Amino acid sequence: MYELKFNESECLSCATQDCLTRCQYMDIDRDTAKAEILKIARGEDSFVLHDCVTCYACEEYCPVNNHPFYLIVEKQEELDVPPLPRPLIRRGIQMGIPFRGEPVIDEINGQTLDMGAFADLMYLIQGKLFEGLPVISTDPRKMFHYFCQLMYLHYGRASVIKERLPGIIQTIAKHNVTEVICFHDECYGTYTSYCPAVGIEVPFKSIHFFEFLYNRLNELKGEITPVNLKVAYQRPCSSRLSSDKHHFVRDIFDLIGAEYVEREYVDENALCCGGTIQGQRREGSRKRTADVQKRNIEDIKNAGAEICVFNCPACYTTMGRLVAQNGIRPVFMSDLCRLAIGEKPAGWR
Amino acid sequence: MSSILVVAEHRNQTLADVSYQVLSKGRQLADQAQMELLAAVAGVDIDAYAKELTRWADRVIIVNNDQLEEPLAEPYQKLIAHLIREIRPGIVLMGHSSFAMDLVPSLSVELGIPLVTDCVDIFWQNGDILVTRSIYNGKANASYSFAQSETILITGRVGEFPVEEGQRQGWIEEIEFAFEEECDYKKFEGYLEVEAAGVDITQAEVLVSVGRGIKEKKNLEIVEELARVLGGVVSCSRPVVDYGWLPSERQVGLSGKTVQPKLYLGLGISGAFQHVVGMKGARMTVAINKDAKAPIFSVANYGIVDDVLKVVPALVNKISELKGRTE
Amino acid sequence: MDIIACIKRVPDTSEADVVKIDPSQKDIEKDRLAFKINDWDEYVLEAAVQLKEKLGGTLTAVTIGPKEWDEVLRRALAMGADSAIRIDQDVSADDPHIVAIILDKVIRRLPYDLVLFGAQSEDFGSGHLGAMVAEILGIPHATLVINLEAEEKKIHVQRELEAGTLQSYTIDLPALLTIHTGINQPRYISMGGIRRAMQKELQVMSLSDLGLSLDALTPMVKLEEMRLPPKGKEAELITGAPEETAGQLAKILKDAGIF
Amino acid sequence: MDPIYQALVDIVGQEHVSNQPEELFIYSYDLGTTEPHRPDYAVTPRSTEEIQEIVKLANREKVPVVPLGGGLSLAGLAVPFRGGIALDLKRMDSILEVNEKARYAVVECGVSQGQLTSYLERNYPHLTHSEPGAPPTATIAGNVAIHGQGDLAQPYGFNSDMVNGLEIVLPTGEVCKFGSCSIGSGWFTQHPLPDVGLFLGWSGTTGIITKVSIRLFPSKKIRGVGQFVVEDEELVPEIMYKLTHTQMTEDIVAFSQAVPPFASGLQHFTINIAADSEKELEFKQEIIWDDTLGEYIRSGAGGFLGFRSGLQRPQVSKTSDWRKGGGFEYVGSIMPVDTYPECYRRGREISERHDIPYTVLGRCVGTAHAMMFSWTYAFNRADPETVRQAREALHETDDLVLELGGTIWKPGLYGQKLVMERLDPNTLNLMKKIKQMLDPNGIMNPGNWEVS
Amino acid sequence: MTLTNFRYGDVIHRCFRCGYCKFPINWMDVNNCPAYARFRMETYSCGGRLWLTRAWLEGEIEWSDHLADILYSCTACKNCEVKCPLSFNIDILNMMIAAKSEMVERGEIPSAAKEFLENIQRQGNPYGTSREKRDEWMEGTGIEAYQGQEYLYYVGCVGSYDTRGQETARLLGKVLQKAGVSFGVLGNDENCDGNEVRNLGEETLFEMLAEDNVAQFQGLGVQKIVTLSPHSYNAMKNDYPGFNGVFDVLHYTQLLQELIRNGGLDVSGGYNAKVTYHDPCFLGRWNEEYDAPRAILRAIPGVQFVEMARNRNGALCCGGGGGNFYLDLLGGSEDSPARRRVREACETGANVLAVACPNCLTMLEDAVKAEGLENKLTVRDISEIVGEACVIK
Repeated sequence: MYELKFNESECLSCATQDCLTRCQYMDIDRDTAKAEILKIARGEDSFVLHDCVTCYACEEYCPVNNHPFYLIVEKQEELDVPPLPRPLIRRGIQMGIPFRGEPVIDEINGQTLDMGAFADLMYLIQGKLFEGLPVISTDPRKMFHYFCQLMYLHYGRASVIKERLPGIIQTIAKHNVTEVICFHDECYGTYTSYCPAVGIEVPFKSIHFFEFLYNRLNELKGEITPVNLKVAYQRPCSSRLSSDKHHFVRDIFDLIGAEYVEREYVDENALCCGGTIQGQRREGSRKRTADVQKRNIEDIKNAGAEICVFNCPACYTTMGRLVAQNGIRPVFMSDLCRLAIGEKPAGWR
Repeated sequence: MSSILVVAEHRNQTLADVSYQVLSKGRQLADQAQMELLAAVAGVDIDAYAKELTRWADRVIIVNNDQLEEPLAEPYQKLIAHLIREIRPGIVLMGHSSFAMDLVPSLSVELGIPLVTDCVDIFWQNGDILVTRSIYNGKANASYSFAQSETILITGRVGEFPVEEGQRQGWIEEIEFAFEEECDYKKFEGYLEVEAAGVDITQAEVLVSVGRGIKEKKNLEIVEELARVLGGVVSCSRPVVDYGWLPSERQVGLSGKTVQPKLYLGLGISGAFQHVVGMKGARMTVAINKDAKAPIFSVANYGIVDDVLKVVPALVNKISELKGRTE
Repeated sequence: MDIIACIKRVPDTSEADVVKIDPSQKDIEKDRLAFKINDWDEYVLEAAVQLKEKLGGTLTAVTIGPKEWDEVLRRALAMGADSAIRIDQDVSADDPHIVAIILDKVIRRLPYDLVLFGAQSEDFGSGHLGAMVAEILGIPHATLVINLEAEEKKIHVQRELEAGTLQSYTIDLPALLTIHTGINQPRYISMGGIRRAMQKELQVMSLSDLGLSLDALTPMVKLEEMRLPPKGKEAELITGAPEETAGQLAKILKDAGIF
Repeated sequence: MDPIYQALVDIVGQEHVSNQPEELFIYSYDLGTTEPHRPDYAVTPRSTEEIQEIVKLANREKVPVVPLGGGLSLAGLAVPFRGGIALDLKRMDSILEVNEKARYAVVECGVSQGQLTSYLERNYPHLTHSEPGAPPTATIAGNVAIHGQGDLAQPYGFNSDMVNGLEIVLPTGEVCKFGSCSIGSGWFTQHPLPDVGLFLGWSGTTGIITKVSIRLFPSKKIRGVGQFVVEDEELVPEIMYKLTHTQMTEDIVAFSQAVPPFASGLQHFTINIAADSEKELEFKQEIIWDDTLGEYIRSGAGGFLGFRSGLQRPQVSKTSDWRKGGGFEYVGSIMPVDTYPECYRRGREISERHDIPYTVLGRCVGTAHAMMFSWTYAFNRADPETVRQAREALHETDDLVLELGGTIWKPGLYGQKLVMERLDPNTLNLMKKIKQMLDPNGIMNPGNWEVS
Repeated sequence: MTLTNFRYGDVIHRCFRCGYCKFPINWMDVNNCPAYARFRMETYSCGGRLWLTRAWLEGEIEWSDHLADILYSCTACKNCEVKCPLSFNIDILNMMIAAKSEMVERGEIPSAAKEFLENIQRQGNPYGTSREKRDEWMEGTGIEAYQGQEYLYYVGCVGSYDTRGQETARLLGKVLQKAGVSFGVLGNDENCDGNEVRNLGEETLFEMLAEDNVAQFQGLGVQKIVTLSPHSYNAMKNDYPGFNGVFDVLHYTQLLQELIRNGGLDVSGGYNAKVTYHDPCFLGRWNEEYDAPRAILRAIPGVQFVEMARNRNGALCCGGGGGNFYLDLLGGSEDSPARRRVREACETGANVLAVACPNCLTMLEDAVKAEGLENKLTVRDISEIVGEACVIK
């Protein structure tokens, strides 16, 4: 089966132990960090396995790309340290089972946009940016056939991902696609980070949604009117798996005349929207979530943002209303881009 | 031309009105051209008819034969063909009745003589007889002349020719006529009179009469309501019966009833002559129709050019108001 | 039962003000009028199709007219006619005698038990073509038929007389009937049906195909002149919005002692 | 002309009677598996007086009368088994009175649950009533006639326990009132007059309810749903017990179902909580999730799925589309709460045996005094085999209810038979006498509760 | 017929008849299906019609005049589609239309529907009035024939022929003139848009109309269309692209809203009235344009705007859709949807009921008279209100 490519010696020789020392949810010094990560690597129990909020950040922090987070997940499963109550794990795993028949496979023969498990957000895919672009997974009833499964990293169930993901990849490949623009960071992370890390082959090239948007905006440059808005970006956990594409956020902002406001929880220092923490449903999760969200909101407010842009639907769901209640307009990145080319954003609230 | 022959039609012990009408016209044409006017009547016990006819005709030909008692096309075709051959009249004139419609076309073919039916006018012009027909459902008139022919056949429209009192005292001539064989391929089975169940529209003082302008059976409701406030009865034109919206006993017109109410309120009725024939006797006629050029407006005393479905509800309200005030 | 239905095409003159007399005074101005199947002929086709549905056999629709008249034949085909024949000749204003002679020639070439005509046409309305054809064919006829029941060898019909009286006959086949409105409820002919009927064959014949020539057909009556009817008296018109006209009328009726 | 039809026209007017095949077809069907039976007439009356006339006519002509409200019983209770008059009461749709201070509403029999909900939301936002899980088109009168329960069953019991008074047209045509309204007082209580509870639970066989006074309850500003999940069905009774002990919930429902897959094999609780302020809500949440259910969360046996403000009524009709078949029917029962695990397991077996995705649900009635437990079987209307399977499963489930010591709620004909077989002979005899006395001609919804 | 001919044979049995299709904006009553509101028999509800259609297809019941009336009493108002919680809801109206198509193909449709369709076949309008009279509405307006102006102003049948419709057609023309909009009309060459034809199940006739209209528009170089009627708007916006007719289609309220917003139309003349607004189905539920008409009304000084209890996607249809402004299968009762609607409008205390559709205008105006509410409520098309506000006589 698929094995995680993890190199213990890289950790042994690591000077920073950024993976754990930079963790925003656990306070760990360098020595403890080294000891714990090695314990984990060797299959021993560690408080890290219990306390991890599964925010993916350590994947980005690791200076040598040694997949500390994937490792944590593997070990949580091996040592039976469930990151959330068992019934919820079971429920979550069952959630991804497609049950409404097979999807319709149209031959694409080229580039496509993959909505993944967010077919019900098709309304965001409108206007000039997406003209002529074929889309797969447009039927919410069939969307779990395109569900990248990476969510189970939050559930301590790498085995489920490894079991199901090849089938999902096959379904996408059946469309005869060469390039897949991933609507969600998580799908992009799946195909460009997780799959190589565990040795799953991906027969198509994945393109990050922001990269796509950036390129399209460049093509439509003549139609851009600067939006002149102060915008905060709420970075999602899955973006940690594609940190090399994160620069497109600033690039897009520059292109459309949005001001990328300076906030504390920005870029590598981003703070979870609270969804993942809340999702753990452990004792205290409710209060912890409230705390994280409050910090995020205060931060956005302090930065003077008029708009808070999201790319992850989960973040949008968790924080959107809260943001709006604080007088800041929540909006999806694609909608912000549409605004710049004079279109009416579909999700304006 | 020698003579004009009018063939009279009777049923149920009555000479048809239209026979009197064409007889009057025949008299006038004969007088104008100084021709003899002949009338023919056949059947059993027809002496009274014959006597009646002598007031117009110079000569009345009677044929006593029980096969001619009912106005049936086949025996009459034989009789009239015989009479034409014998008498050689210049014009044969009949009322444009259902009976004639079944009869004259065959007769004209059998004898090879010209025929114009349903004429609204018959007149002399430079010694020739000309006729006028109403075409395109009354929206135009056309006049016709005839090719040279010893006899021509004309039927005259019901109600078009006023009956003028006959002043003559013609004489009666009985002709023997026998059928060589019976007609076995077309058997007359009797009459079916439409039952007068429930409502007798001929007795009503106020008739609210509807035509296809009410569009839909359901709209009869509001019309019934109008009839109710007016203390009247709902009648209709032919299409309404054809659509099955009202039973045929409610139909006014040629193939329905002839009525003479105090008020005749025509709703969405265009006023084709077949209808007008049945209601001309109304003392007051009001028409409501969307089509300003509808012929009904030339029969009516008052007219409103509008959609009946808009006017009628308002009319119900106004009448109820006025009634309320008096009561 | 083999049926022949003779039908025609007429201008829609249901609105009085669309009728204008052509400068020749021999015709009305037709170029901007809409055309349709003769009202009575719709009932003819419905009656024919119902008989065919019930008794089997063939239904042939026949018309005499120029190319545009195919339209009514397409309707007939859409409704269920098996074949359609058009005699390519404009006879619409001619003496019905001539038309009868032509139709006789067509009908004689076809198998038939029953020939159906409309009781009259909306344009000239002389109402005698059918019975003339019957006489030439030498078969019995009944005009103004309002009820019809067919058996193998004979039909029972009721003719409409005046004042709501019906006259019943039993007639041996072959026979010819002219059909009156109200005998049935003609079905709607869908555009899809008409489009599909475009596939069916439509036979076009000339007078010479029938062994006839127009010169040999001498009319016995001649159209002299067409005019608009003289203006009769006109009703006193009440004008205004419905509530106003209704109010005025109510008052008139009240003053007249109607209520 | 049919004289009965004519007489009905005279009573309610032409437009509100039909003897056309189209109406008779529609009114012959229940939405569940019950075989259709055609009525002879469909009638939609507008007043108590019209209903009286119809019932009197029916007695004269010995024609059955089958009243229906929403027609959503799913147990065939409004199928005209013996033909007759299908009496659709939905035109009787006036809300006659809301007494704010005494917290009750008087409604005509055609008023739907949704209509009252919506009316209260707009006019009395601090009052609510106990809404059943049926589509909101279900009527209030129909629901009390079958002893329904709603989303306030946990604190306040059956909806039929909330009845303050009734107006009934008896099978012989007289109008009777019950409760304080019968002595000319307001409609505020059904007690303490001599008990004549002859109409609730009789499924329209003893008379036609024309008016109902139903209790209303406080509607707090925030009403929301929390979800809790356990894997082990054995935990359900004790969780219900503990939750009811808090006296802080409005509705407690436990369910498990095969579709969608995430719910399969798990026991989900939906727990309704209401509060007038964030403070109250937080307090209740702490008591419920942290103090009461905390032990399950700590042990990993249970998980809290979150709390969402706003009550969304479950759209049960979606159940009908599980097999893309437009149909489902369920057996409802009133059971002791501790039978939940057995109900779940046995129900699942029955479903699986009949190749139907299982769906079971237990709603707490009172402070865990009982639960309404239901087993739902979806079928495909276009596939007779699945209808047959569902019908068999339903019958087996009726048997199961009695085997497990429960009672069948609003039983269909099969269930009624089972219940009557087990009924105390003296009770059955009394029912016979009552039915005979009230409905001497046997015209009221015949086929149902046929005790004689 | 069997299920095999029917395109929705695998869907139609899926209706459970739960009744959500009858709801308005909330659950306040079950009368938002216009046909059900009118007759209150289950047969007339959306679910009833679906079950009956299925029974008919399966041979359980026979075709009858009554069945045809029941199906044709559907006004295609789309309330059911919007309210049905089940996933096949997108097919509900298609199923109804397909059932009507079956009736059309068999020729068995209500007589008024037959007349309606034959009139369109013959004269290009449902009234059967001559094509030659289609331009009578514009007499003396100085409106030009279309010859490459920016907009084609498509008037539609009701605007061209109905007396009341003609008034609004003229006024809208004048408003557009006043705003300096470059536009032209087709006059006698305009043909029926076909929207109702499609809803009556006469698919081929609709196709022919659409093809002809698209060809005509393209031949004239039309790019932008503004319509008087939401029915035309719907057909041209949503259906014509299927016939290669992609135009920039606006309902006139959308154009007027834009003109008012950018200052192109001065409405400072104002309109002093308490106004409520009735959403036409083909603008509202069919095309989700709820805001433009409201924005116009709110922009006019003096307008005091109030909402009816049912509004936006919960609005009650006037009963005129699906050809019923002509077929009138829902008329004749105080339960007729139009009469219910004007009573509801009256309850808001408004003295003007604004509409944005000539069909609604005639339906509701007649209902005001039938209800005897003339002294309390006036029905005005938004074009007329705007006309007054920009001081056009």
